[in-house]
Amino acid sequence: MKWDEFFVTGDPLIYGADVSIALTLIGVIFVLTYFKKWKWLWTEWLTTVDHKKLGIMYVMAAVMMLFRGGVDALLMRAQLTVPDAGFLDSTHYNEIFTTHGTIMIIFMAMPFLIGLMNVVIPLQIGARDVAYPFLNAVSFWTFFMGAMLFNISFVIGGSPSAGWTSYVPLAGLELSPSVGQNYYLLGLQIAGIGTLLTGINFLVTILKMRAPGMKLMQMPIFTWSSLITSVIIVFAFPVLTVALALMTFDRLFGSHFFTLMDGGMPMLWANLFWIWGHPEVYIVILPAFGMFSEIISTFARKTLFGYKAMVYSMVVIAGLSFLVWVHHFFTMGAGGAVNSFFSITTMLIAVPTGVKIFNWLFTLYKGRIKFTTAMLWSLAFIPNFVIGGVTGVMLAMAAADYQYHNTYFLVAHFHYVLISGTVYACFAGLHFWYPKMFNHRLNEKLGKWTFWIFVAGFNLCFFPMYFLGLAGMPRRVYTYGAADGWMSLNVLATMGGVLMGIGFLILVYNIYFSFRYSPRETTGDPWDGRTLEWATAAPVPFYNFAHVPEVKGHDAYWIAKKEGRAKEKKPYKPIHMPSNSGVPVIMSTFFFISGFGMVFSWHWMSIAGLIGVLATMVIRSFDYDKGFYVSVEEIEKHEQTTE
Amino acid sequence: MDAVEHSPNTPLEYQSETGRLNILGFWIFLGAEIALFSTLFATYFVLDGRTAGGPVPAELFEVKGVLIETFLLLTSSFTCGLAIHYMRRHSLKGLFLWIGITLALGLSFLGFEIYEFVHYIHEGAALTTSAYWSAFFVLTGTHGAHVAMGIAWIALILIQLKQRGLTPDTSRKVFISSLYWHFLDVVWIFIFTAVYLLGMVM
Amino acid sequence: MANNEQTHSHFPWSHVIGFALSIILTLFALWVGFESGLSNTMIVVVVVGLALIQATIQLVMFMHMTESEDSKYQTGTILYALFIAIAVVVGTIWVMSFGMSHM
Amino acid sequence: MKRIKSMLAFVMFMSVFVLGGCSNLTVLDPKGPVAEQQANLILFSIGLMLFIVVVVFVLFTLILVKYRERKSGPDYEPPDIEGSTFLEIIWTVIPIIILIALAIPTVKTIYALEEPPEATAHKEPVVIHATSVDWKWVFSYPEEDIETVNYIHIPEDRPILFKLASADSMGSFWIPSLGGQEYTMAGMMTELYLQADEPGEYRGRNSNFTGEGFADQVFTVTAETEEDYAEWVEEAQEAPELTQEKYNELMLKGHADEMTFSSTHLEWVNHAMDAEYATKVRNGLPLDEDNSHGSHEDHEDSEDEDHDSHKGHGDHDDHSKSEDKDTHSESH
Ligand code: HEA
Ligand code: HEA
Ligand code: CUA
Ligand SMILES: [Cu+2]
Repeated sequence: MKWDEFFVTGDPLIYGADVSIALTLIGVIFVLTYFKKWKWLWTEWLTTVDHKKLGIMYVMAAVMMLFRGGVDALLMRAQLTVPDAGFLDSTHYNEIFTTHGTIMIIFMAMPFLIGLMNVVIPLQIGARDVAYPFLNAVSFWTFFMGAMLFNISFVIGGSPSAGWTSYVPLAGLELSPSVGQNYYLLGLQIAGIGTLLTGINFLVTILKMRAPGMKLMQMPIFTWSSLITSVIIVFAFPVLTVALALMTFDRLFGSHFFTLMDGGMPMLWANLFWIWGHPEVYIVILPAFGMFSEIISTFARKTLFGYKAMVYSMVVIAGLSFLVWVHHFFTMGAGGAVNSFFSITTMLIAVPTGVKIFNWLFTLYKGRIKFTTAMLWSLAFIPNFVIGGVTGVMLAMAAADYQYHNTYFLVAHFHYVLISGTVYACFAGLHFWYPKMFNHRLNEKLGKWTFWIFVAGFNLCFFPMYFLGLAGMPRRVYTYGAADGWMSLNVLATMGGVLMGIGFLILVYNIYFSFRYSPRETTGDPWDGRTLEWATAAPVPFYNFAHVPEVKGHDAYWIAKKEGRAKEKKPYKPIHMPSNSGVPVIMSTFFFISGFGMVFSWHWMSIAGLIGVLATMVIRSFDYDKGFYVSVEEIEKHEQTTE
Repeated sequence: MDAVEHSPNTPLEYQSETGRLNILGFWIFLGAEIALFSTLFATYFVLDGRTAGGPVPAELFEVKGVLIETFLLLTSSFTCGLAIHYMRRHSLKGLFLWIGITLALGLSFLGFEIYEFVHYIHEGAALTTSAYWSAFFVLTGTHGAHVAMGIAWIALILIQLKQRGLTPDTSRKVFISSLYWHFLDVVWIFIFTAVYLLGMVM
Repeated sequence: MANNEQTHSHFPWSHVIGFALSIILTLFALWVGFESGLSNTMIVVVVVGLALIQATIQLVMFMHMTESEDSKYQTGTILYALFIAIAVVVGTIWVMSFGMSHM
Repeated sequence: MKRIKSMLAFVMFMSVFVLGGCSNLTVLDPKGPVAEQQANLILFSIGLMLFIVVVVFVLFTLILVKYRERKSGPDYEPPDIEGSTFLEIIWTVIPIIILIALAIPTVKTIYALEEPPEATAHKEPVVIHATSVDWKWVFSYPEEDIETVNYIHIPEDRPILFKLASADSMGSFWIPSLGGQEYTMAGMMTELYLQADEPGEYRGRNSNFTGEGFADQVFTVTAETEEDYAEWVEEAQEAPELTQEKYNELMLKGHADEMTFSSTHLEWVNHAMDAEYATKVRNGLPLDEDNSHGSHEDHEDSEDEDHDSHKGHGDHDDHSKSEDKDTHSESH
């Protein structure tokens, strides 16, 4: 391989990116060195196993990925605004929508949600950490290294360009010989390990680490949604692991799972991909549902309407989510029986989802609705998601889907559910739990500006796309002709995209502004909250709870406040905490090295990386570190400063 | 607090909080493994018969070799169970003996499997030959790789046992690795049935 | 918590029985496959059924799935995994067997 | 609140605009019975969905207006309502009823679309093999012995049976005015009935992403009267024959102009049976005589075949290409 093939060359945009990446790196290194922060970085962040810090790192990485994916989106919108635009050529456009889709779903939506889960779940169930803090760090670092591996494809070797769904034969070696597709396979594989571990970790955490007295049916609803999401993760991700591995074998080792030659079966990829892919979309929506439930209940000052129905409906969704995958390829001609079956199972999901929608509405009913930023996001979710959901049901009607499939109607559907579901939830959750992460609130005024601009932009961008779809505009075309008559709606869409971009920039400014000027929290309960995370002090001490709280029902903290138990004083006991470890970040770096080697088929490098991974595992296995105890004096010290 | 909660009868591996957490976590991991192998089986069934004019399984599979592999693994699962039995009687010696036998059986299973693979490749059926053989090698190979990992892992645990004796920590590790080992036998039962037996009969 | 290990101090009956059963079941499956003369479909059904029984024996008798305070979670996990396994395997075969009829 | 209302207005406005049959919305402006069934299904579902959307939006707006926190209002502490079995049954049952109302016509239409359109079922369908090749469309009329590239002519009021396949990447054959799409796959055959009710020019395209040249992988469909069609067929039959060399050129990645030939490639390859053809052409591999190699058709008998094919592709080297062709032109 020559150097000019190794680095992506010949495009001013990419040179610009090269320069800015290099400058940022140099800047970061300089700042860290100048302020002598290397040690701080290592001990406080890189080696931490504290769920709150890992959560914060997840969220920060996700916001960065939202930026990257968003820039991709705006580039696409720029190209599509007018017919026959020459801003991007076909190859670039294809790379951009591929990285946009992949990054947004795998490296933005999921980590954002998992980040908030990390921050909140142990606090909500009155635990001091997750069940496996060390594994939690491994999860984060493998996600991070997987994401980085995927992202460097942009400057080294070239990006994948076969869509986030990577259908073969197109994504096979024969038709996509460049290394881009390898980045997709290995980036997702490495990040997938982390996600699977997260699923196991949160499942056990929620099942086993709840505060005494908290029965399953008394868990906060966000905890429930995380539990169910974890179940889906545990059973869906192995399917992706296998699918990715098989394609990797095809591309690197000459096997014939999905090839055109020697009996391979390309459609099998689509089948396996969607067996994972459909549950995946519920992985990114259920935690969102959970967050909306918490926020709506808090700011309506009412307990959640139909708590049990909310739980059961999620259970039903989780079960059904594994029985609908074929709706992504109704047009494969699998026959009337198959299409009818999967049409009906898909439609059925509307029932439990509808139950949730109406339960939210009736939580608001007779409430005292306070329009905080977090609440605004949660409220806007309801009408917007219903639009996305009912158009999903329209897609589920196989006979009609033959006309919608692969068009902008579909693009509109999934942005409606993904953005008004997942992204709104991330923003809502970010505003809501921000005080728990950084001990100050985000500025409400700026928050509302972001909200109105983004929501307006969102609807302006994606509503016209339904009509573009009905007008016959296929997805994934890098341009169209003037005669197609698709321009006016595309102009609207681009304007909407720009508005969303502005909204996002205001959010970023808000983060900075609030860091500088927002008053620090004193009570730990800024919103008059209902669940246990609001019972922790401000800032949240690293051991979370000085006393393990006692739970007497759903909305545990609300009840405690009403009964006047919120600020009880009891004698402290020493607290056991896990120790930090550098192993996760090092192990994940070896994963990265190994993956990078595989991308370029440098087998010495991938083997060396794997040996590194195994070595770190062995080291871990021989490590009998049992953590440490926080003494009573230290607890007292902490509790005084925070009271 | 652990000591108070549990009677002295409680097996060591369940006596610590970590022990209980990790064992449950490992069961969930096994659930994920079931999903993983299911996907491989599904792939295998779909690609079954797609030999692209190359060698077909029925002419290469042999009952004898497969039965030997099966009985080796079945027996190793049994001896692994005995090892746990002795561990629960606090007999370190029995534990070492039976785990040692388990590992030996596992290694011979691997030996036979590798021999089998080499034989197939020699006969012109390799990973790259056709879709069918890709599916065959990846399904059985993933199982084989798990067995190899299991052997290495258990060997590491044996070293730790030697260093530390039976403690809640080491017994937890032994117990979890035994779950893993039995699980590999479960997977093999299905490989035996679906790949070899049906492959020869159909 | 369920402490099933009365076997602690004496002969490991459950292991031995489990082992014997799995050998018998394996040989029986072999017989069904080669000697029983059943139709192909029946062979598949019976043989897969036998494999499931054997798997259950391993899970319960060797792996102590049903012991410990978490047995319901453990059993639940495995049952849910079974649901996934069936959905994935049967579903995939069903969906991917299309097209054949057209040719 | 204003926003919500204006959004509602927007939705209403847009739906009126759609239901009014704006001719720009190709999918809702069907030119044949297949597209028409689908358009009807779509309009029916839009109706039901609008009902749901309106119910939710109205409830939502009313509740937000009524129960918003008022600065001046009384200090009101909301009641904690755990739920209501009655209400929950209502909003489980009504959606189920709506879904049944959607599912029945859906399933009916799914099955209906597998057959030729009812009204013309008595007529003999025109059979056209449509093959997608990166990034062009090859059409074969086996009965008429015509092959075209990137365009077709069809008679009106007669069912057309498209037999779809792909030479390489998976495509999707779509003529929105005439009906929904279906995938084209190598080594697979899918079938799609379409029909045009009136003469006209329609646009067809590949709608499943196939890489660099995807956006321009389009073709035109000319629907005309039986007489015009017959005339076109005769004209086309005068065109030169398609040679295998010429065809193999088409197998290379790239676009192509419209072309017409008076023989079809089905004489030497059917991509629905042979997934490997295009790959072999591109890599200069020898082309098989029996094009069953690698397709499904030989699943069962491959076991019984004598196993000299065993040795894989290398052994076919001695068949020279020219020999291949000779045998083929004879065998058909
Ligand atoms: C967060 C992610 C998310 C969510 C929640 C959903 C939810 C749903 N999706 Fe969507 N979907 C995607 C993300 C998501 N989807 C993505 C990313 C793709 C495309 C991937 C790609 O190809 O790149 C896709 C594609 C997709 C397709 C494939 C279309 C095609 O390729 O041609 C289909 C088809 O059935 C579908 C259906 C549905 C349905 C029925 C729901 C349901 O769950 C919706 C249920 C909700 C409601 C219905 C609203 C509330 C209910 C009521 C108010 C009650 C009353 C309602 C009725 C009785 C109808 N989706
Ligand atoms: C959670 C997932 C998610 C999210 C949040 C988004 C967000 C957006 N998406 Fe995306 N999208 C997908 C998931 C998502 N998308 C997927 C899965 C696909 C399918 C991919 C495939 O086909 O394979 C897709 C495809 C897709 C397409 C279709 C491409 C095609 O088929 O040809 C389009 C077209 O408009 C689009 C647009 C947008 C826009 C405008 C946003 C906006 O919401 C983005 C908001 C914008 C920002 C947050 C910008 C922030 C940055 C700045 C303000 C910086 C400005 C500076 C410069 C421009 C230098 N997306
Ligand atoms: Cu599958 Cu033909
Ligand atoms: Cu889906």
